[in-house]
Amino acid sequence: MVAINNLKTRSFDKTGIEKQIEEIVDRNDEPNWVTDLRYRAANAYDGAPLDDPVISDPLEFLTNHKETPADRIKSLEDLPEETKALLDKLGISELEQRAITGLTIQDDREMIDSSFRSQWEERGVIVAPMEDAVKEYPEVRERFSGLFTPEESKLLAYHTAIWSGGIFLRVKEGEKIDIPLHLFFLIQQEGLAQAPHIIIWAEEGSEVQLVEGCTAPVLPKTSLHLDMTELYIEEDARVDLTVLQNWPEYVHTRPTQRGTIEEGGELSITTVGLGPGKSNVTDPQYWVEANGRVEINSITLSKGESLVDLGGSIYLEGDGSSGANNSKGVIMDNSRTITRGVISAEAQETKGHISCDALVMNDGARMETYPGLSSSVDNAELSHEAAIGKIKEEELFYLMSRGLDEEEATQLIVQGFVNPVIEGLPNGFLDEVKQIIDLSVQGEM
Amino acid sequence: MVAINNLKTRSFDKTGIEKQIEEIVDRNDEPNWVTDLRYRAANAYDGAPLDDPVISDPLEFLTNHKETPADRIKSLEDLPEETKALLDKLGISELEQRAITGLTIQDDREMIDSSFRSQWEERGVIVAPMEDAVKEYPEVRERFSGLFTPEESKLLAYHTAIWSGGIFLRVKEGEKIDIPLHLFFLIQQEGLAQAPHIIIWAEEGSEVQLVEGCTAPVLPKTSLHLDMTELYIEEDARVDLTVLQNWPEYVHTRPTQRGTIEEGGELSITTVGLGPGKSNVTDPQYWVEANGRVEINSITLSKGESLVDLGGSIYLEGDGSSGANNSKGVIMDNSRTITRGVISAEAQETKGHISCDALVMNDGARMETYPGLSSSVDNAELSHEAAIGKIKEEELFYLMSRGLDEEEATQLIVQGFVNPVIEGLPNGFLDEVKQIIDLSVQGEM
Amino acid sequence: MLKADNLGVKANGTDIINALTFNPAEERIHVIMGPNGSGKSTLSRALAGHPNYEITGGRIELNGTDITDLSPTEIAKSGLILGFQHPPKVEGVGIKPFLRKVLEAQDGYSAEEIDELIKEKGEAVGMTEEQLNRNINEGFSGGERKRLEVLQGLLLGPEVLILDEPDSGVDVDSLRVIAAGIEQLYENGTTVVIITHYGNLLNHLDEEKITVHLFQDGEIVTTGDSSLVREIEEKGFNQVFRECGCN
Amino acid sequence: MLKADNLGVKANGTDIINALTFNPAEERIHVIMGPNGSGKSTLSRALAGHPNYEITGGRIELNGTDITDLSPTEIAKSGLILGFQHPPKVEGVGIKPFLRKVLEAQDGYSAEEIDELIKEKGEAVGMTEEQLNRNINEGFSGGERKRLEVLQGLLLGPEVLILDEPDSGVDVDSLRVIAAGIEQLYENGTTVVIITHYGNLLNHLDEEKITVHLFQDGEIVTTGDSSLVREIEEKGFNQVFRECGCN
Repeated sequence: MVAINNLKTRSFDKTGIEKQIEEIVDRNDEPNWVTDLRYRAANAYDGAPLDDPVISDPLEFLTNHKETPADRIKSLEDLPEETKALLDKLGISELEQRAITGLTIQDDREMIDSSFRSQWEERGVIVAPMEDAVKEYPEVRERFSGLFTPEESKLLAYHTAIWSGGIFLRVKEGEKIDIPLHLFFLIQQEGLAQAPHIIIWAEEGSEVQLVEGCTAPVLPKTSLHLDMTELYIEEDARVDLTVLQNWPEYVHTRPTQRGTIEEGGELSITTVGLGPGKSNVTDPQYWVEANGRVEINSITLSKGESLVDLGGSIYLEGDGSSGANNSKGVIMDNSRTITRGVISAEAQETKGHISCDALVMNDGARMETYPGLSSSVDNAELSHEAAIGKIKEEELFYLMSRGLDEEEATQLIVQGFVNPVIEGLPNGFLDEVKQIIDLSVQGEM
Repeated sequence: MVAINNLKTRSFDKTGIEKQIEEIVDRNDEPNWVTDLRYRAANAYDGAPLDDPVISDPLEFLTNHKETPADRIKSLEDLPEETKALLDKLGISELEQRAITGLTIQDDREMIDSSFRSQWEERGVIVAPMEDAVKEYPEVRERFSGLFTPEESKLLAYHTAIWSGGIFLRVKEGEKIDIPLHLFFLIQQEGLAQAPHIIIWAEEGSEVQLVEGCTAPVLPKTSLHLDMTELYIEEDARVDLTVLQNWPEYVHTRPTQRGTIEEGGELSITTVGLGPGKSNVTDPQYWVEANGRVEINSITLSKGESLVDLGGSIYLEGDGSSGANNSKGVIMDNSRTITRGVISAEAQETKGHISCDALVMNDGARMETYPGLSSSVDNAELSHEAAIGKIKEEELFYLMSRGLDEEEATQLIVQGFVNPVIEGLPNGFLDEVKQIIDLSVQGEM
Repeated sequence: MLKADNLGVKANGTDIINALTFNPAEERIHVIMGPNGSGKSTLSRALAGHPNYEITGGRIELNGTDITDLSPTEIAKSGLILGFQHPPKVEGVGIKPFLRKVLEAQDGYSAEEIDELIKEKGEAVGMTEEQLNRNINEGFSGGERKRLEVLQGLLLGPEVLILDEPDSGVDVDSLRVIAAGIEQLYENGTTVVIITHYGNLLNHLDEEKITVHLFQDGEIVTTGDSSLVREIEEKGFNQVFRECGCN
Repeated sequence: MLKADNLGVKANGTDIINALTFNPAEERIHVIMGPNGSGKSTLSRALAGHPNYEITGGRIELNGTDITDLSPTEIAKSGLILGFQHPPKVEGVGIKPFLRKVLEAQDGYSAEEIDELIKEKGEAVGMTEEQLNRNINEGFSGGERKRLEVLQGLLLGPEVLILDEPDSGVDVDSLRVIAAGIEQLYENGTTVVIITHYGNLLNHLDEEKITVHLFQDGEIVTTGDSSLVREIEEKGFNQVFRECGCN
């Protein structure tokens, strides 16, 4: 990763973090261990390394926020039109809409939570806003920051110091949840931080399917979004997580995912990046125990001047474990997209596969891929494949020679390209994704 | 590349380089421009970067040499038995043997050169020991260090300061040489340097096939070998270069290759690494003009405690240019092998492919691959694929169930694995390679 | 009615066709035969507007309209459809959604009618529901690919359908089905132009309806009835060309 | 003479065969039929010594020698050869160099004799020189792969040859050639054991020479002549098993 590090210390920034912690603590009345962790992280900030291709000083974003305070969303009626429309398309009822968007709406949280949370609790699922969870569920303490330390990097230190929002989700042992659980993160400015913290914990033998939406309709210009997801997949548990990202062009996002998959567990994450923001840099890490499996699928539409840099390390630590990292990109305008998945085989009879396919739609759009495979055992099977190219002329001619115009033909081909990744998505979601793809391609023609 | 840099300056080392230069200059009576270049490089040494996974101070090898002076080879009879045997297997006549080994034998160079060189000159090929070439052919001056600067790295500075040996090969315009030209580098200690400099220059429309052998039977323990090959492939010229490397276990090798391929030219390099030495780190670079093509093929047998780190950057700079980087590795014992080919598409309608296949023969042997593809145009076609694995159990069972024992079956499979890379080699060569593979596999059983 | 007058075509910088005139009569099945490299496929791809084939001279007319410089889309909409020699796979694009999109462009079809039509014509060329639910040419054998080309012809019912080697890489069953499709198109008034190397397909067609054109070096050197095909099969191109004084 | 007594076989930790006794008489062609998953392939792979199949009990004898715990190499050298159901490709390994190496292990053959033999037997199974010059199973269709298995049987002339589904994925021509190979092996004294799902192959064999064994749940539930095959084709396994009281 090309790093433009800026290690100079700025004393007023330190004050900035501490001031922000004070505001959050005042508002939340959180347990001491949470506050202590915040201060530990604030102290770690200066000494922690920073390896980011764009951001040289995360604290710069503190001051920007102050200049443009945002409107608060207090009820469903305040939701931006496009968000409302998307929720409708997803076939989510108004009651559920209030519940799921309510997860990040502080003002009327109590009212909405009670019905939403008890509804899920009956099915064996604890789902709670993280601010509440740290108070109500003692087990959160050992899971929070269980898969990372704030000392690892400036961004993680910053996140840990000022996190707010996010959810705690725990699926009880053996519970198999047969309807998807929608988690819609409508990020709005709350204090000065956009740093939700998410914990997903699937107990032994449980199964759950999650659909997570992330958007930020009311974010101030040029802001930084730092979310962290910690995933604990216990023995033989199975979690399917679909993430829809649609960030506005002026947001820098640094989502972090960390997950452990215990013996026989399975984690499948599909990320659909329709709007990557100004820059989107992520390097998720997964540790997989015996016979466990992790699968990362992503589709990215890179537009405008975006920089997308997708890492992803899978450590196959248990015998018979396996991992896959499949990415597809449609690269447009002057955007630059880099993929660098790595799979390390450290145990017997492990299997890993990395694939990267990209359609480069115009000159000036830049696609790079640097996958990595590493094996230290004699019976692992690791493979990768990649293809960067344009739309095949013969396919385009074929479709056009049936009477479709160039735009229609291109849209069909691009849809076909992303289809294998998105075909499992809920119907309304799928239509939305297809429409965004069609519009993006149209913009290119 | 993991670098263990050691930037402290050691004044006695500087003296070491200069002393070595003085010895070479005294012996060679070379033109001023060569000597000036040596001193420029010696001056650049301290300030030049060093990015090497093993060697923290190249000058350490200076002192080691002094401790174990080697025997000099003065005639064919002094050749080590195995080298003699290999030359015989290659079907090379005794006259030719004297000629080709003679290229690095200083004492009777004049006598052998005259017949060998005039023989080739009749066919339109200038081939001369580099020490002679810098004196005899003024055109060497503009080609020597034309594709690199000594300031780039400590290793290149060191090479440029103390180079000795090597050859200058120039194929005249339009000449198509239909028999392969053997270049056998029998590296022996000459002064304190093992740093031959090779220039291969194929003029417009010419064609030549080169077979280069590298071995070092009389090198002192733990020595460093730094050769540099500069390749100039002019318009529509075609060069096929096969390099056989068989280094003893205690040699560190840092071969450097740089090449330009002009419009419509083709360069194909096949490297057969039967003995990579203690460590073998190389990062060749090629620049390819319109409709030119470069193809790098390699097969590496990594054994013992070897570290092999194969880079390779191909810059597709001209429209319609193409490049391929195919590597195969048989990874044994406690060796570690890394491949990191990169292809950058910077012009229209370019094509690139990287492949890496490795058979990991036992636990503890380590294989890693980090290829890179980069495209900034919308109609390049880039792809890569890799597979790291063991011998397939079903294939082994198949061959054994016909009555072959496990060793025979494994040898057949490993030979089949490397076969696509080596099948174009001259027959005697091929048999030799197969025999070494069989012996290596036998050692593993 | 298709008219190509004094046509010149260049591909990859080389002139393949120099001054070709080809006016296939309506209500006939036209067969174009000729040695490899004589320009048959070049003609078909140039007529359909492939961007890699440059028209260097002359004029192509369909029903009196000049289509020489039109895009592939416009040529198709004007009523000329090309059945490919090597129909490509299109990853992730289902046959049905594709055909629906193609047919939606034609007036007067409802969504239900389209689905019904695909089912009916699909059966006519022996394509199963499972095959029609796949992506375009995904996992298709040579014969299945060519059936899909004929199916598209049947669905679109164009003025002119050019089939480039509908019989290569095709088994006997597919050959029969493809021939039946061609007969049906003929009955419905489509002018069918078949490019082929062999007489096999013609065994399954009514020879009375066939006009044969022999191609050499980018020109039609002779035109005749189906007996020409038998002659070529017996004697080979060289001798036939020699006898007709065409070379 | 092959004798499997009271054999138990485990694969992937599951017991597939528990107490099987299978003593195929010499000078016969034996056919093993049974539903999917009944353990037919497990038996064949266990007999050939596949490392993934653990023999949990009983004993396998070939001509009086205990081969139960021998390696695949030793079993093959003792005279039992397995023709694979899915013969793998082996990258870069030519068929001829492979067969030469295999035959060199057998006494009394010179290099010339080996090449002559490969050519002669290759012709017998209809494999062209071009096919024999390829790498093992590279670019081979199902039928070609199975021909190569029979060819190896013919070259090695083993005491016992087990052919696991020599007729699956095979066209009619290959079927005929494979049947002819089996007859030739029989004539030369090899005990041929064929595992199959269908009667097709048997149509090309002399029914008088055939003994049929029906397999279910890792056991031979009944043995009879070729009429058993017809019965199964008509009634299916379930009814035949019911009628013989075997289930």
